[in-house]
Amino acid sequence: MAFAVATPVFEGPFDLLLHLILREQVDIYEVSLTRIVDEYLAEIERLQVVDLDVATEFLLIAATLVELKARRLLPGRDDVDLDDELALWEERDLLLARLLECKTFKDVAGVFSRLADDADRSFPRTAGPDERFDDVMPDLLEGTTVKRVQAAYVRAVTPKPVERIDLFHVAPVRASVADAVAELVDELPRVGRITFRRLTSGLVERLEVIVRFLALLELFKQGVIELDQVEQFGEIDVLWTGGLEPVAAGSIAIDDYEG
Amino acid sequence: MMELNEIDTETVRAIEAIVMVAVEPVAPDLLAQLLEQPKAMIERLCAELSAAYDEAGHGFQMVKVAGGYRYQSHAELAPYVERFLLDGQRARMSGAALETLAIVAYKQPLSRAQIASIRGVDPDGVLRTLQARGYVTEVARDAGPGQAILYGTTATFLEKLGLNSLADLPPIAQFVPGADVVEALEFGLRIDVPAPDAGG
Amino acid sequence: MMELNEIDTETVRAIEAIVMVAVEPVAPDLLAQLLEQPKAMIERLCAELSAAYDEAGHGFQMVKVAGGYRYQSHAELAPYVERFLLDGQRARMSGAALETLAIVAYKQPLSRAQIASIRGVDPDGVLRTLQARGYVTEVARDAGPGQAILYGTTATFLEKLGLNSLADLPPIAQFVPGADVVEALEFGLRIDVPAPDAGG
Repeated sequence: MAFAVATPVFEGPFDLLLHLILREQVDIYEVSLTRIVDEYLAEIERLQVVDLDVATEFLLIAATLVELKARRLLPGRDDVDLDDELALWEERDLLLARLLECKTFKDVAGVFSRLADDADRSFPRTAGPDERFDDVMPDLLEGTTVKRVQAAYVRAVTPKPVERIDLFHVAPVRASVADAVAELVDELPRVGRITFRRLTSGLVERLEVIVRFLALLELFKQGVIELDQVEQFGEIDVLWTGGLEPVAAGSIAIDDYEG
Repeated sequence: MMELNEIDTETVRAIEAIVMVAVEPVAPDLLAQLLEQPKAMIERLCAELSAAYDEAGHGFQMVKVAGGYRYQSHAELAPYVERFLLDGQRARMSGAALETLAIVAYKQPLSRAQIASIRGVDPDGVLRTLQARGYVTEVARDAGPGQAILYGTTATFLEKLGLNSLADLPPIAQFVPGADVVEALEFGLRIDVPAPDAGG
Repeated sequence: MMELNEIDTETVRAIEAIVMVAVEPVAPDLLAQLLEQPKAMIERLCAELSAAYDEAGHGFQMVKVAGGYRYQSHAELAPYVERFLLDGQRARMSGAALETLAIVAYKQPLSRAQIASIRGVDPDGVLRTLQARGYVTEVARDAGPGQAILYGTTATFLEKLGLNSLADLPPIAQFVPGADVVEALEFGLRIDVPAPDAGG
């Protein structure tokens, strides 16, 4: 059964992002998008031991963040398409609106929690009528068929699915971004240009695909590859720009993900 | 309310709260233990409380029944209560009650604890309703230590369902999931092909 | 009890008797019908009765929850009642459950996909838990192509929060983040004009 998995701390991508941004609220001008994005990605990496669907949802937001960050790193580029520029702003505004909505309901949830706590301190009377009224009560079995009794029995003895962390679909793959980076800096200089689809065609687990994608983002950040996607949801082209000299994986500085 | 000192006031309020949520009459012994007051004092306060309700002319009473105290509607208001029970309550049996009745029907004789272990909840209130309606009754005592009361269905139950005997209840074995399925559910594992004849 | 004329006294006593035997909140409409009195009068008497209990300092209350009146123990006596019920500690809801409930409460009826887009995560498991506990239910089908199931809150939800109706929910406007939060978020996600020392 699909299972709502929260990371040890965060329920979802908005939850995490809100936390990363708002914890600095004392002095918002200390907030650094770069740090937020890095920490966000670090959190996704931790997610690989949890639930794939959730990791995917985190990743969707990560893509927007990385785009925002990339744009900020290249403020003076003249070749920026105006449409792209507008699309990015739109995307940012959308993300902002969703964060605000999410924050709104998080605050409501806090109020609900207090209401429920208060209500839980009072216990309703459920005793019902006493035996003096036994004869007044209508026959409760009126219209009940044997089949209903049989069905009720089956329902009663069928074990209820116990809600617990379903580890079945969590792959025992412990691929880390660092490992994937090491593989890529070995492979990419030899092939030069490759599509993301081909790069991941041999991978079975979606998790491994996601980790590879994160590793590519890391290499992009380090400036040794270029990424190009001609159309939305289209093929992603990966171009190695790090030169022909073999690069030691260790020389690619992976950000300190401890945040 | 009544004229009381501080400790008594708190104790009386606690008695009211506990008896109000109780499904069965609450014994003064239990109240004394929960409220950490002498039993004699609890008895005195309950008696005073009961008298105070009567004097104030409430539509309910606190009475001592079967060795314990409980709230009940005042006898004078019985016509209204009866009208409510006839018109106001849904006559249909609740899902919980029907499940409990079904368990008793198929597994009798069995104890309250055995019912609880199957349903996962204490069947106390539900059993009382089923007994009050005459569908279920105490049929024996467990031979083991504790001598738990064992329950079974009544002739009324068979009559209402139009059955001659319990042997006429439709068999259930083929519908009950087998041990492998149960285990799979419990441990969140997947089973590839459920055996078609996974009888219990 | 309260100062009342004769008809009112009889009506109040009948209300007390009926609510005492009820197992779920009793709607004023039903009381009005059973007691053959105008609903407005029933509402007034119930409110007065409820206030009179509080004023007298009883250990129980009569409150309006989920559209009807019920007796319950007073919150101040919770420690004693919990001791009595043993399992009186009720399950607390998780943050995810509360957030999902908040969204459903204010935006109902709405689909799973709409919940997902607000929370940023698939609400499947949480929704199932909320449905199992009876706080949320399927209320309709979307008229559009996929005919998505639309969810809404239940009377049990109102009881869980101790609310009489959805109208008692605090207005959503008061939860919209303030200017400081908006500013912080905008700054955190700003695109242009990187500060020279912004790093990265």
